[in-house]
Amino acid sequence: MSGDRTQAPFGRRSAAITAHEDHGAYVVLRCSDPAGPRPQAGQFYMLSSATRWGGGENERPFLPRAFSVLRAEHRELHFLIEDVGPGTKRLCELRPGDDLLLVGPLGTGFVSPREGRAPLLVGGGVGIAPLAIWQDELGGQAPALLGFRDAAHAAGAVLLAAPRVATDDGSVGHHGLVTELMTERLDADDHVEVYACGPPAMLEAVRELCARRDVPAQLALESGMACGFGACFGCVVPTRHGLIRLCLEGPVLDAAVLETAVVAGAGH
Amino acid sequence: MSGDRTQAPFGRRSAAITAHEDHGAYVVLRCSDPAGPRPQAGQFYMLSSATRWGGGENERPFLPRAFSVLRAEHRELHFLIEDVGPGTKRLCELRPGDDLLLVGPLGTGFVSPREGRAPLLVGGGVGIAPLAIWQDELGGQAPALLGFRDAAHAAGAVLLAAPRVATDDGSVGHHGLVTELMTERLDADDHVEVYACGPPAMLEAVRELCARRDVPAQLALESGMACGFGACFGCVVPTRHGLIRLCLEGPVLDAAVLETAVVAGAGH
Amino acid sequence: MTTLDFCGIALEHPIINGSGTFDAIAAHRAFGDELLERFPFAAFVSKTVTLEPRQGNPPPRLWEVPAGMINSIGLPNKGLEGYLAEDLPRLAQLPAPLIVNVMGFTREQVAELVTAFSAREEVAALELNVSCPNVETGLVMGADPDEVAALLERVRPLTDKPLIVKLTPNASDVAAVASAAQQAGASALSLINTLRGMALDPRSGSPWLGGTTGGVSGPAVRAIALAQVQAVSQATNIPLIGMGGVQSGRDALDLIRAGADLVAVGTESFRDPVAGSRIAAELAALLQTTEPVKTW
Amino acid sequence: MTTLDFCGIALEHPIINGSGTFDAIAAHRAFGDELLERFPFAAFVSKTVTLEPRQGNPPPRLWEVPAGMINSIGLPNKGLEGYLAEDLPRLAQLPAPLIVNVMGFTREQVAELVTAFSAREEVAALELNVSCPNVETGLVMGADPDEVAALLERVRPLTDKPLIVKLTPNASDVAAVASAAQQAGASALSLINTLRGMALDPRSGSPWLGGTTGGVSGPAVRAIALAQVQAVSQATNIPLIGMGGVQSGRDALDLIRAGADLVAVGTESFRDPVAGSRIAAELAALLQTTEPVKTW
Ligand SMILES: Cc1cc2nc3c(=O)[nH]c(=O)nc-3n(C[C@H](O)[C@H](O)[C@H](O)COP(=O)(O)OP(=O)(O)OC[C@H]3O[C@@H](n4cnc5c(N)ncnc54)[C@H](O)[C@@H]3O)c2cc1C
Ligand SMILES: Cc1cc2nc3c(=O)[nH]c(=O)nc-3n(C[C@H](O)[C@H](O)[C@H](O)COP(=O)(O)OP(=O)(O)OC[C@H]3O[C@@H](n4cnc5c(N)ncnc54)[C@H](O)[C@@H]3O)c2cc1C
Ligand SMILES: Cc1cc2nc3c(=O)[nH]c(=O)nc-3n(C[C@H](O)[C@H](O)[C@H](O)COP(=O)(O)O)c2cc1C
Ligand SMILES: Cc1cc2nc3c(=O)[nH]c(=O)nc-3n(C[C@H](O)[C@H](O)[C@H](O)COP(=O)(O)O)c2cc1C
Ligand code: FES
Ligand code: FES
Repeated sequence: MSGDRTQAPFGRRSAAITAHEDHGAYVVLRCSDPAGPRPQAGQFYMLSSATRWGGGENERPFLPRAFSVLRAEHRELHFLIEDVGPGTKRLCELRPGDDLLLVGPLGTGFVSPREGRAPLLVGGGVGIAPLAIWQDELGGQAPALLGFRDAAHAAGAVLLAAPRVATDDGSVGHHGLVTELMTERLDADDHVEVYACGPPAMLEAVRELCARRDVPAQLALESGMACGFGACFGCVVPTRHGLIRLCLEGPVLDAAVLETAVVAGAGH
Repeated sequence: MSGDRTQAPFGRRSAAITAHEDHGAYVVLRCSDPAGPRPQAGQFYMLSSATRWGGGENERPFLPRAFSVLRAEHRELHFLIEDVGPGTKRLCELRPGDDLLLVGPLGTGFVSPREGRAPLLVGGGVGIAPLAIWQDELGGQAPALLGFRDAAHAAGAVLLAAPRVATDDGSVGHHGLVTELMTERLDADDHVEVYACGPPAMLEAVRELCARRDVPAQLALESGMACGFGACFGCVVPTRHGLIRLCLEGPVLDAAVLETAVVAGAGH
Repeated sequence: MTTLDFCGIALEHPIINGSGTFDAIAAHRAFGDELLERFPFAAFVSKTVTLEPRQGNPPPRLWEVPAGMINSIGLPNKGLEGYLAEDLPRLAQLPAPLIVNVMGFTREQVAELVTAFSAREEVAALELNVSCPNVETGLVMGADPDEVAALLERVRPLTDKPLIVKLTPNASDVAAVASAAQQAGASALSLINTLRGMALDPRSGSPWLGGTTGGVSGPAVRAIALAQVQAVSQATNIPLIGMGGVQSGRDALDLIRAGADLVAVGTESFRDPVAGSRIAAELAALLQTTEPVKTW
Repeated sequence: MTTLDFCGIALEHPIINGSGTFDAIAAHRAFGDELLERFPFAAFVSKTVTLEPRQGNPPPRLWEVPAGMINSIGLPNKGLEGYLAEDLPRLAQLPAPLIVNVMGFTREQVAELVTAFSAREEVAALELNVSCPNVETGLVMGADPDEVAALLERVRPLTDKPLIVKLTPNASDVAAVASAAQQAGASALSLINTLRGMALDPRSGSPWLGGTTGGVSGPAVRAIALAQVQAVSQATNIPLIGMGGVQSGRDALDLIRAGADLVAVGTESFRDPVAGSRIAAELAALLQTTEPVKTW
């Protein structure tokens, strides 16, 4: 987005894990980062484990992995991680006493709602992570609508204040899509600015809904990344102005620049 | 050697670690191998860990590693391991609850002394491993001369019965080379057959000594191995009859077939 | 049990071994008859045979690299006569068809080898290893379309048996070589052989391998193999044997999707002697749930 | 501080970046002035510039492989004009000499690029990326000795600046190409570029990468790079920049022992943005205790 980014210390630094918490299908890792700046909500870090990064399924992971910051307090960074492959699996194994290697904060963060608009947070799955820190920064009152696959995933909802939850299988909260909750909200009052993060299909539904109703939205996207700092040109996503490097110009993008929020190769 | 080898079950099997013991600079790993046959002294196994084989220093280990059997009792196999690189390092990390993957027993074992000759065991460093099981099989009485770098390594001497120890730094036992102890022995009585295993330079000294005195010797050699069962042709050592695959025709060789026991690329 | 047809040879499944990565005679000594009862490959490819016996390269011959290895084995073998006398009778007993891999340093040498094996009914097919220089032209036979065509023109008439040309990956345009081989009468193509690599002794700084350089194999080369198989598949329409870094049914499926008919396992057998059977089973399971067709 | 001389350019240490693997302008946005204060490379090589702007390949552009990655970036860049207007002034501020990497699809395009940069004193040297086909001949410029010679004959007279030819590893005989480049006036050679590789989407079975195939880099290719650097070093006597999978001072030392004068770091910078500095320090420490001379 347009705000001045918080820049990262140059280099990769080691950060001691201070806590590992299980939240249903997710793990929250906390690490101490005394040398790093306070990140902006929506910024991300490239993470790897200090040992045994490599040698997993098919000899991977090799490259670091991108993670939104979930929270940053008391010189600690929190990350929300879903085990979906060799890199996230390895990170989920880490415990206090282990070290992370990290580069960041990287990319752009969310910016305050436009004049006269109230924030509305819409998250799907592990995409709730950047909304947690953003809700904090907005004063803890911003309404949050969160969608999950099932109860195991919905356990992550406790990470935000007073969320309304939807699950695909109806096991928790509304039985259906989070965008249904969002439509309800917009029907009641559409003087909002939407902040959304989640799987590509959800983000695309949010984008379309907002576009149709002329509601501004800031979307935190994902795409496959190798470096996270603009070096590889690997993370491009299509926008109305051509392909842009998501790690540099994003991950938070104004929905208006997107024709679609579906990025080839992103998501599971 | 000439004896009929004990054949391995076809395939790689998983074996639960039952004990991890530290002996100074060495680790003894025990694993249960209910499906495997009782190996011959001098035979070896190709070992890897069931998890995290790979991803170590420089993304290695990739190939399994060869280890002489140290002892085989009660359907358990014992191995003596010295951490010298990424593969041995990973194996030394294993604890009860972890699994080994193993193929074996492989190669040829020691054979009984020729008529009228008493066995004399000569080991250097981690090369004492095959002598321990051989001493057991010979009835526990065969004299053993063992050489080590220092006290930390000499801690391995307890694995044999009544050994005479030499150390390079004189910290334990005789200050000097194990071949000096051996010369002493041969001077006293050379109606022996020597069984030796150790670093190339030591084996070569043993070979020369025996050749000079017409004492028969069975040497357990080392060379870099990829497969251990004759598939890769990688482990060849020079003999009077040309290059032979050590994993198939050895690792125990009659000293008479060797012009030298120094194998290019073996040892540390 | 359904069988599949490869150049007229009936195979029980699509997994075979890469030449030089499994010695069935040695494995029989190590594992006994269980090897024959549970033979891991649908066909057995023997290690490269040359006209004269070869000792191979001096040790060390092996070096481990990230996700793979380098070998400088140097094609040790008993030579044609030794092979015919000692190995062929034993390999004929295997419960799988025999493919003999041969190499010559001149076209005439290859011709002699092909003629000799053509006469042996124990041999189901011949694989030509063309990853060596033709000493008469100085060109690597398999790196140059004209070289490979001239070779096949010489040897194709000498046998009715399937002639598989094993391509080298160290070529500017593997597809062009493949297409020349097809036009000159190759029955099938196999790829990839190892990539040229080197390692230095960390202590001395001089080359580690007795052969100075060697061939890289294993997972490290898998993506390169896949690209070459796909390129060759698009340039030809004869059967293909894909190989290079295969460790799982998933890797085998990838090669099949890229155009391979059979898949060969090499380095992975060093880690697990029954890798062939495991990969065949994993592949069969995947094929039940997936269409192996190329989707582009 | 001692400096070393590379084609008349004074460098503080032998570690530079591989073209296309570090964007100093982007890194300045991400890391601020600390990047300039602790610039990791002794010279900065910019990403390949073409005559016209290019968007590059559609995503996805990345795939992870055992001990490495494949990219199908597709050389996105602003084109000559955009580069001169926007990037050159900023890159000229870097605390390291600037090497501009250029590529053309015809010899005339390369000539135009060389002429344009030859006039700019901010540019210390030019690197020619010859890993693409000459659209007029259909041959990959860097895979064929005659092609590379013809290219250099055309562009060598156009500039006094050092011309570094970046060789492609996807060639039958890299040493022959290298030697042709030297004879036709190359000032130095750099290698290796990425190896052609492919990946399939595990779900659909169709190619994962937007560019269908891509280039393999990282530790997986290190042994191949070492063999090629050694072969080129034996065939030429101009300065060499070695690269391919370098992650440590040890890897850099290996390339130097194989004949490289400078070592470039590519993929490792993605894992650690200051990898260049770390590797330079590790190498310096090793060089204090080891003779880097070739011992064979
Ligand atoms: C800006 C940003 C912020 C993110 N924030 C979070 C977060 O807060 N929490 C979180 O859990 N995740 C987050 N992610 C996603 C996270 O980075 C990925 O889940 C992670 O990279 C997956 O790595 P892996 O090794 O576990 O799985 P991979 O195996 O890498 O699989 C992940 C996906 O990558 C593809 N893939 C499969 N194999 C390969 C291969 N060999 N090479 C390349 N791609 C392959 C497939 O699409 C697969 O579904 C974020 C991503 C971005 C870009
Ligand atoms: C028959 C036999 C029996 C053995 N029995 C025992 C035993 O009982 N106990 C025991 O501790 N050891 C035994 N060994 C030795 C053991 O196999 C090796 O110590 C082990 O393989 C080392 O692996 P690593 O990964 O720890 O070290 P590596 O890094 O593989 O280093 C070991 C040596 O290999 C060479 N080397 C270094 N880098 C590489 C590379 N990249 N590729 C290839 N080679 C390299 C060097 O010479 C180095 O000193 C035996 C070996 C054989 C052949
Ligand atoms: C140790 C070793 C020996 C080999 N010997 C031969 C050979 O004699 N003839 C041949 O055509 N290929 C030979 N190859 C190449 C393999 O058959 C195969 O093409 C290559 O290893 C790639 O497959 P992989 O990655 O599964 O090993 C050899 C490979 C290795 C690793
Ligand atoms: C993402 C990526 C982009 C690259 N872009 C270029 C490029 O624009 N021009 C070029 O000459 N080489 C390019 N290369 C090749 C590298 O400069 C280098 O030759 C290669 O990656 C091998 O080194 P490495 O293994 O250290 O990465 C690129 C490599 C990568 C991984
Ligand atoms: S991840 Fe490398 S440029 Fe964005
Ligand atoms: S280790 Fe493979 S043949 Fe001996």
